[in-house]
Amino acid sequence: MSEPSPHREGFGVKSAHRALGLTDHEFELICEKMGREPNGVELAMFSLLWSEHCAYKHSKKLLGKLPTEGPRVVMGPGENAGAVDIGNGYSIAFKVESHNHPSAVEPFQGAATGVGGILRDVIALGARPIALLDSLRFGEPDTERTHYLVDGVVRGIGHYGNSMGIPTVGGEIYFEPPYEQNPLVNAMCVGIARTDEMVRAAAAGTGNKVVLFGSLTGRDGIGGASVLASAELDEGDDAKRPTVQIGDPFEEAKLLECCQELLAGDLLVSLQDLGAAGLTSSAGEMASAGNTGIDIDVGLVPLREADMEPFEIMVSESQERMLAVVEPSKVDQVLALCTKWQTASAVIGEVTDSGTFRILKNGETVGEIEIDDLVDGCPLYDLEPEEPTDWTYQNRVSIESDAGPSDIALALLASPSVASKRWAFEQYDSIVGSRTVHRAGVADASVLDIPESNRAIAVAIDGNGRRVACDPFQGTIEATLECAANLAVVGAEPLGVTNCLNFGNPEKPGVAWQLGRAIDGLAEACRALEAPVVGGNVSLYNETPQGPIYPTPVVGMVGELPDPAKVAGENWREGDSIALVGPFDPSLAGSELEKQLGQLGKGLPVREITPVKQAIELVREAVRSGGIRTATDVSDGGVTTALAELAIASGTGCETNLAPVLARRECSDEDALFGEGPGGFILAGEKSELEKLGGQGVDFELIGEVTGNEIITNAGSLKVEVLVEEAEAAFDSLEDRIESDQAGLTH
Amino acid sequence: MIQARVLIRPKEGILDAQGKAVEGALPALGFEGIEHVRVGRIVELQAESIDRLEELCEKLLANPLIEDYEIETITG
Amino acid sequence: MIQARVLIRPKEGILDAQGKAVEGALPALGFEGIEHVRVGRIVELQAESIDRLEELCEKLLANPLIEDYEIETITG
Amino acid sequence: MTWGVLQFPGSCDERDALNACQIAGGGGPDQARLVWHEETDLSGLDGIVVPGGFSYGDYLRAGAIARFSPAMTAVADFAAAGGPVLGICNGFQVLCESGLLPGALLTNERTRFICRQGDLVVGEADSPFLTGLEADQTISIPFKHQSGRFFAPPELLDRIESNNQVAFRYAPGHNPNGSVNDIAGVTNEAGNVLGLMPHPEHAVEAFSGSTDGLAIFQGPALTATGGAA
Ligand SMILES: Nc1ncnc2c1ncn2[C@@H]1O[C@H](COP(=O)(O)OP(=O)(O)O)[C@@H](O)[C@H]1O
Ligand SMILES: [Mg+2]
Repeated sequence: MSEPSPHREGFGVKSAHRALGLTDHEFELICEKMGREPNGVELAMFSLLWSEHCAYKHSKKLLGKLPTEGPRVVMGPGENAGAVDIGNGYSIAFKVESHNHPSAVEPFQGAATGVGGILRDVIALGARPIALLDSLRFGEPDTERTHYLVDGVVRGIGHYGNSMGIPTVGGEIYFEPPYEQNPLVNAMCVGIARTDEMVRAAAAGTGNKVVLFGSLTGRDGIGGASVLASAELDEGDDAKRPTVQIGDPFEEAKLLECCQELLAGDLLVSLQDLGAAGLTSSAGEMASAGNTGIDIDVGLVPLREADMEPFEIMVSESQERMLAVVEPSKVDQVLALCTKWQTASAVIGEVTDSGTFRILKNGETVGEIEIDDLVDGCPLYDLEPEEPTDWTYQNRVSIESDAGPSDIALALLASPSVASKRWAFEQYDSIVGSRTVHRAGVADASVLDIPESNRAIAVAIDGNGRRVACDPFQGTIEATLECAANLAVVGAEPLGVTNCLNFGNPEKPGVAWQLGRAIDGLAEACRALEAPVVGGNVSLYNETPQGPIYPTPVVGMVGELPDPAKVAGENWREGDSIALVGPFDPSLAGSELEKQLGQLGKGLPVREITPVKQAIELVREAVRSGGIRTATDVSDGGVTTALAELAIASGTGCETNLAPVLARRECSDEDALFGEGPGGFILAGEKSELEKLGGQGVDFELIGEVTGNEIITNAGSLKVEVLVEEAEAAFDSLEDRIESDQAGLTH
Repeated sequence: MIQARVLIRPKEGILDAQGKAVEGALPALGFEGIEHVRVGRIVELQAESIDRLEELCEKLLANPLIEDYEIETITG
Repeated sequence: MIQARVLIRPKEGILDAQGKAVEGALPALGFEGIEHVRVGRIVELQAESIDRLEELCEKLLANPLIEDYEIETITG
Repeated sequence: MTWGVLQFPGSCDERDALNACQIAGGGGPDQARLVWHEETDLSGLDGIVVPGGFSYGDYLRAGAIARFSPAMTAVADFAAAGGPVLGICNGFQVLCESGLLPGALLTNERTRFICRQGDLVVGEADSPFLTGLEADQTISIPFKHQSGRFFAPPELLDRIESNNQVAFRYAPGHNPNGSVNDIAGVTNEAGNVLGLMPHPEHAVEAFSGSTDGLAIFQGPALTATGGAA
């Protein structure tokens, strides 16, 4: 090639690599691999693909510990999304991804484009998205900043999913101080595809054409996601702002239908979405996966702004774009379908056998990089973990230490993380697509009808960062078990797991320790549940000068169930018996109540996985048998909160006594009422049906019955006694606190 | 070429939900003494001639049942 | 009282999805020769003083990251 | 009865509508097909659904762009000839924008998108879509929209009311958007064109919690065979 001038694209200065986030060592390595210094285009491309976000340089070694194989796995980590077999020739594709830093800067667009991005990962497999879930974390809901973030994020998620016609069927929202400046926005997408029509992202076939289609390429997010996702946010945020990406769900709706028609017509060799690092990453990874080379001519890319530099075109993160490899004879048909769907398209390059990534501008070479150097050349780092000796997060008191049990029960129901999120979920279209059997808030897991294979799936997403902060290993096991428990109450068995690891700066020993222990916990729980991890995402550097976020592994799980008509819900009836099932051994450690008392500290009690798994299986089978009307797992706020939520859902109270728990466990009266931990289920229904669950090797106790208009729970000398109405008022109190100062203007 | 600006506002007497939402948010943000907030749309465009702008507004840019419009042009 | 009018437009270089969609639809509607369509918002209000209008725009009416705003006032 | 379900770029609920037409017709394969927005030949179709969604992204104003599509011109002719046309949500907005139905739909009073199950009371309108329902009957149908606040200026509203063009009202306490007179759906003067904001196509299968929407899709066929509820 003609040696391009290193100064031409505007980087030139020798230390530019530092501004782009590369270390001196990494820069030297690049020079060594290339045998020369990179020019501006090349440096921009390297800086993005060698960023944390694309190269996983601080997490890749650890991720290798996760179990990824199983009889139902169709696609595992390494593809745009994972996929599991659902029978009758169909697969379910799914993945969760973060958009934390973009949402901290611009919540509406950040969340919207987060949804758009995860949709494209599933679309890229050739799947049709059928559901979205979201897992959100904010600071306490008493600041203007939190109100602004919640308002924007919730509207952004709704805006994108609703406009696309993909139902948002579930999710979770926690409010904890460490997320105040650095909220978490994780979105999960679930799609369905014919297994034999799914496409991989690998480029193949020398001479095949590379087609870019979708939105025009503009200056959106230049240096955006990658830089934003790899550097701590600080006071200088404003400088990063002009690179905000804007989402256009209308464009993506057309793109989805267009991709579906292209695949149905068997017109594509491979398909890839454009996400972080834009063309550089999608074309580079396509070539890498296919062991090919690739030529891209930036002069052929349809632009929104005429005067863009080659490096800008190569790293632009304009949304709603896809890249396809197409046989030359099918190019015309592909472009015609794009025209039908009113979406821009162009042949921008070709697959080669050179093993290099060549960037041209109107035929002239402006950059040339070995694919291996770009995609796999980034050094992977070992972490230097060190367990912190103390609780490193602050914890303020929000409940009097002498509050009585009834007041505590109400305070827990009103606690932002526990309180009803209906005001948020009602902003999401949860029914479009005609598959939604159970949406968010109706059961612990959402259930979707899959008539294609004559069964249903259940999906859940979970991750209590506070408990993980107390003990990353145990806390992550619990998050995974909770997902499985949520599936069990609708009668579903896990098929596969996706996850998003949201952590602080891994170069800090304490964070490194959290990350390592959390991955160990995830691996152990998934292995025990025989639920392989088929995909995921890692989001590091979630910290601000105020410190890191709680370590927050968000676990997404997909399971299957034979008969959606036999799903247990939350509506119990007067006269039903109530049972507590499972090895639940409550403790205040890491609980919602301990947080409110300002007493959080290190450590969670160790609980074995096997008995929890047995309880999960027992509940699942009981629900499948159709005898159980009402089931929920015991989670945030303990048994009393779980009972209260059921009472609120049906408008009928209960009278219970936790004496059997006190007799069986070494816990205090307060632990029994409000303690948390894995392995507890509340079931309600006919006494004779419930009693069938006894004597099966899983702890089982009848604790009371459904009756009256009060929630009454006795535990030794303590008694909770609140009116269902009062409980409901507390439970529904969050909306007014959140929305007071928002006009909801941005569209 | 003509540079045109079309201002589209909710008709007088129709509840302007967005305007009301802005007004509702003001006190909590500490803004006093602001009232009669109305939110509308602005469409800016370049047209070869002014002839059909009125028609464009009537047909597409505004819905005369609920919106008033006003065309401002700068011939360039 | 001051009568103020705030024009809010997508920033130069930022994707204007609405403008693009409208422009794309025009030929099919029989409108030719219209280009550079940009769609924004207009907020009209009455304020006791001009002092905090700028802050109001920054905080509530516009999103300075992706939108430019322009305040026009008529003292009445 | 063979239905055509319009499909615009940005339609979302067209497959749901197709599904509802098929279930209403007893499950045969030929009872509904998608009609691409550029199609103008509606021959062979006995009824039209303009489905929900965000045609053209709802940019500018919900329904404002879609109403100019070639298919909508054909639908206007179809309606003028007395053919049954059902507009759901965005489809209702498109029918209002195109003048086939009276009134307009404004941003919800609370400005936000809202999705929830709610009750509707059947109105007095004389429409083939209401053949299987009785006036004052309450049905449970999901609502989901951001711009669903029905509005008509006073004289027009009087006319709609006195002509008995109100097909559905939100039941007391269920008005999700501030619609005038709790109006959830209206017909044209002839009654063959019906638009409503709630989504009957999402209430046709038992698992969704209500099958009350089926009657609306079955109405025209019942009317054609002279059946009544
Ligand atoms: N925490 C994780 N667990 C399992 N797989 C992961 C995890 N993080 C990333 N992966 C996998 O690594 C690959 C690259 O991820 P990512 O860069 O997010 O993909 P994309 O560029 O398609 O969005 C994907 O196949 C993803 O599933
Ligand atoms: Mg991808």
